[in-house]
Amino acid sequence: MSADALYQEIILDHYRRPHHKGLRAPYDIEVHHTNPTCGDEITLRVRLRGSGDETVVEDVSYDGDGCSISQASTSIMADLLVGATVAEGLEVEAEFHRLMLGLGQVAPDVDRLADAVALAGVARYPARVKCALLGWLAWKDAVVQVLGTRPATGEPTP
Amino acid sequence: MSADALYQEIILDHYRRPHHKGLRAPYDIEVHHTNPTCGDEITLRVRLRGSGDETVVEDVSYDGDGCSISQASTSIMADLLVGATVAEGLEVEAEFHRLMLGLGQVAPDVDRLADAVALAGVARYPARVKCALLGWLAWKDAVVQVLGTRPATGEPTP
Amino acid sequence: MTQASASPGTGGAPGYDVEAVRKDFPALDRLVHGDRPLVYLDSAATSQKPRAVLEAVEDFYLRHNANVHRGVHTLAEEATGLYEQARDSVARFINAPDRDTVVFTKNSTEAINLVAFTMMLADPPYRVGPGDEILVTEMEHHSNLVPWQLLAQRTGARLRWLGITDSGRLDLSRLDELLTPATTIVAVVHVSNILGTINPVTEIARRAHEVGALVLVDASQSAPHLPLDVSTLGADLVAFTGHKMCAPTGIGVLWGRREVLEALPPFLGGGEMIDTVTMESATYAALPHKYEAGTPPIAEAIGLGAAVTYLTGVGMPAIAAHEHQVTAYALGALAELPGLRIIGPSTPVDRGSAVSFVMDGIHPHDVGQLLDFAGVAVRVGHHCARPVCSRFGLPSTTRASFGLYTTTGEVDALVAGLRRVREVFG
Amino acid sequence: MTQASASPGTGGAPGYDVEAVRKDFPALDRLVHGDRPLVYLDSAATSQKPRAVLEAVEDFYLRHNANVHRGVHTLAEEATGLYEQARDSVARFINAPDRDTVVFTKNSTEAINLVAFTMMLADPPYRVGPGDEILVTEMEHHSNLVPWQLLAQRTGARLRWLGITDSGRLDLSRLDELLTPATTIVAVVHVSNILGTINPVTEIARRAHEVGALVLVDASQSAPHLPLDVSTLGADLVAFTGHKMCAPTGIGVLWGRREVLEALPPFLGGGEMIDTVTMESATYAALPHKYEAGTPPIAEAIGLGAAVTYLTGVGMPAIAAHEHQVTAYALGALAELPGLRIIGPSTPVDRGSAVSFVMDGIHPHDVGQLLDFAGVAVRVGHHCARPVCSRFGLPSTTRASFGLYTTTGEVDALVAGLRRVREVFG
Ligand SMILES: Cc1ncc(COP(=O)(O)O)c(C=O)c1O
Ligand SMILES: Cc1ncc(COP(=O)(O)O)c(C=O)c1O
Repeated sequence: MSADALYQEIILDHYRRPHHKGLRAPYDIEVHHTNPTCGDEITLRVRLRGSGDETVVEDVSYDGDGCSISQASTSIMADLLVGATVAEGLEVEAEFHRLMLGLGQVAPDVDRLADAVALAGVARYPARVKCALLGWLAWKDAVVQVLGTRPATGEPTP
Repeated sequence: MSADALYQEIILDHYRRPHHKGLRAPYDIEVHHTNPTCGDEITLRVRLRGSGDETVVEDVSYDGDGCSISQASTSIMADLLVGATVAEGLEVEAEFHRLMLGLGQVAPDVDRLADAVALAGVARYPARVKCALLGWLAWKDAVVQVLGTRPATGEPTP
Repeated sequence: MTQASASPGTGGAPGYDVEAVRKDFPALDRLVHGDRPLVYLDSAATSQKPRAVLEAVEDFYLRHNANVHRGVHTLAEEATGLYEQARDSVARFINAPDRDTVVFTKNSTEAINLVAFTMMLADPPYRVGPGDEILVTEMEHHSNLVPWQLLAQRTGARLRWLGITDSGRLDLSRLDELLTPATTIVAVVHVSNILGTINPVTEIARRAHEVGALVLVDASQSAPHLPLDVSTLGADLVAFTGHKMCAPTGIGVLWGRREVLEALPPFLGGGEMIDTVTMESATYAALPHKYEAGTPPIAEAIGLGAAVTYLTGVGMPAIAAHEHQVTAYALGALAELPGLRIIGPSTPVDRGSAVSFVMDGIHPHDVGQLLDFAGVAVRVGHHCARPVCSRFGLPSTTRASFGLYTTTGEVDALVAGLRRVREVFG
Repeated sequence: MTQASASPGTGGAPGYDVEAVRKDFPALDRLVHGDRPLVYLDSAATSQKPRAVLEAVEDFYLRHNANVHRGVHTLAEEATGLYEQARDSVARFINAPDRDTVVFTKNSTEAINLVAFTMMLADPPYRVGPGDEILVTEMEHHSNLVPWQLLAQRTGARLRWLGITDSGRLDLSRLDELLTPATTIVAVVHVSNILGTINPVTEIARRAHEVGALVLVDASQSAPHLPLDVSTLGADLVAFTGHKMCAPTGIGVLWGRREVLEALPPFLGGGEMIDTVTMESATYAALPHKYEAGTPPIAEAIGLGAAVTYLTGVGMPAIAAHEHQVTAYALGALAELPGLRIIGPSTPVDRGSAVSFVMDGIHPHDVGQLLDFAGVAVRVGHHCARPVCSRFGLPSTTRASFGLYTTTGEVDALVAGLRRVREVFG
């Protein structure tokens, strides 16, 4: 594996010009995750719309510190989440997680992961996998928390 | 080194028929020493006669448990001590100790050590050195204790 | 590595090719006292090492040596991978349901002390304090006795123990009386290193759990010799040590149920065991790192991984069967020597492969020394189980102990050596 | 083994033949990412091992492997002899007046925890209790910080610390204020693993002794790099770790003044550390065995003995001079890179061979990863000294660290790699 294969142009682009970055209001839930071994951190806000199966991610905003992999991964994730249903958002998280833990042996689902496919190479670097997952774990946590605090049948966000 | 060189006939003789063995009274001092790693133990009694530089070992009696090396070594020691002055007894102890710690590189003083020369081979077996020394350390300890309790100018033993 | 093949070995269990196994252990070719082939009957003290283990360690140092965790460079990733794979191998070897419950220590002794210290510092219900009771047995190795004595002294708890019968078995008749609601922990040896007895630890654990006690099993002498399955053993905590099971020195294992290891507080503080640190305080890493402060014995863990892989390749059931047969053969042969008394079970039933004995009128030191001149390496002394010697009124014993590479021919050499000892000492 | 010869080396100190030294370290020939020669700049995490050490360990396992102490058979005598000779070698290496004050542990971390735990359990004056104070510094590795935090929490003592100046030195201005009659122990790092600072430990010890405190020096990063003389250092206790000084993993050392080690109570309980044992209680062995419970890391200690013999052969003053020169060269070359900031002393005065830095706008993970692709192995993160990172407002740094085998050519490779990192990340 070479530097270029890990640091694909698409990753560097997201890192240099992250999408959806910056914290915005209103939001339904804010979570804060850290990666104590490398000091990386993220604050993630999620704004939902609709209810039940129809719940859609209206906005994802975030701020934080981290390496190019974690920053690009979060930026790519935000692109994938905004406009998707929560269910779709969880599915893509599951798919991405599977890819990251596959030690480079798992073929990515290109349709579903879109730009996130560029991160496939990270799976071969166990020490970097947690960088790539930082934002995604925050997302999953946010969903668990917000669905825990909102009735499952779902009143619309006030 | 062979078994015969370590277990010389003279050692086996002392082991089978130890000299001066058994505890006798009267005595000036009794000491008890153990070798915790192998469970060996000895009780040693010393009876002195005379005073000052003239103090002579009148009797050495002992009882205990131990391997052939420790038993034979004590028997040989008793032979050397009985009738000697305390000063001579300490000298022979020093000489024997030097031999034992010499890792087989030290030539024994045959005149002074007499039968104890048969134990020279033990010095090559660090784990057995403490067996050979058990009785001797008890002797040295006994002298230190008894000279500590008797005036240095030396009243004769009552 | 050697798979047990179908060709007949020298004695031992049918189908077990002990000569092929022996070829994997270069140290067995050693000569002592000039020209005497080494007859190594001291495996209970430490085992010899197969080439596969030495090669795994050497390969690590020659190609992958780096500190583990947190590195992004190639060697650090490789070292981390090898170290954590070793944990996976050990988890499989003991059938641990959860690899994160396998904690690497430096030996059994540290593993046991880890539990004793953390129980001193724990919250209830695991905290040991005044009025609590600790139950051990008279058969323990000092490493599973002294930590509990110290714990009792340091906390005001009371140390109690199960005795030993004349035939060298645990005396379970007082078990119900000794197990009380005050019992916080029962620490018991699986296979005695001095008597050879295999103890009914599953039954003891069942009854200990009825009174709510934790159960620690010292598997130092079982892991190398018998199939060990922590998922059915019944213990909450299991300790064993690498150097007795074909691995390097400097590595041991504490396995524990996740719930217990999570509830106990950290032991040693330092690098690797933390989550985040400020000057005032720290939070602690998840299992297993919580208990692995500092740079771990990396090469040694990798060696242990290779060792359990090797043992699994030969087959633990096959090893157990082979050793059983060698032990039975030895018990039979020793019984015929006049003036020799076995200390411990004299039949091969529920019995490991350590055989202690005394010879009338001949001190164990002399027995051991004369055997050594004949090339036969046995251990003499109290074998770090002095209370067992005291129980039998002995200062010490001679112990022959066998391993996967021991042959009945070596037992014959022992017996011949003992005959010669008798000749010399009459 | 290589003696430093008079032929010119690649950079470094005059007369030091670094290429000859490198030939002793087979791992340095490794290629990574296909065809990239390894440039190993991570010696502060762990050193590579010279062939002499690997051979000493292998020779032990192939020819002398047995458990130590108490054996009368040939291998046991040989193993014991080799193990105790290793202690002699280490005693000579640190100029310890008394070989029995050299205690083998599994690493520095255990050595430091041994002191922290035994001070919790000691009698006065060494006992740490409520109201007592423990003085550390903000520059400590977690292994010399967390044990003292835990000791403070467990005993009610108060943890205090010396800060760090902007230039990466210990701020001694408050030393007199922080040292009080309540100070029971001062624990201070000799050479910082993250900043590279060499601390004035002799002066600190002198002042600590005036208030009656014990002084522990964490010499993990000095023992491998500088002549270390415990007889003049001023410390009461010194900890260091084998794997950073050319020895195997799994071995460390606690040296202590006899009086202190004798006064502190036992730590781990078990085999080898006892004198005699009954079921109720035990008496303890004399130093050093009192602190060496269980089967020690035998092969690892023998490896450490070979390592210090190797280092002495090359010459610690020559190694220190060589590393000083490489460090000076690196500080100069790094200073020329735009947007790179050294964290720690920027001149080679009173400075060890670890150099931490950050690059504007580029995360250390990315720096480390891209360097790795170029074959350059550096460490990134908080280097187990998170409070130092916090002090400088950083989540992490990149650290290049040098050893006796590092060349200025390798520093050039680092600098070239960093230029390429800047190209990629702009
Ligand atoms: C300054 C310092 N102290 C302590 C340690 C801990 O050493 P070990 O992890 O070998 O216990 C290290 C290295 O990790 C260190 O650099
Ligand atoms: C039954 C038993 N428990 C514990 C130990 C201690 O093992 P280690 O010395 O490797 O810590 C031993 C062996 O020495 C043993 O035989």
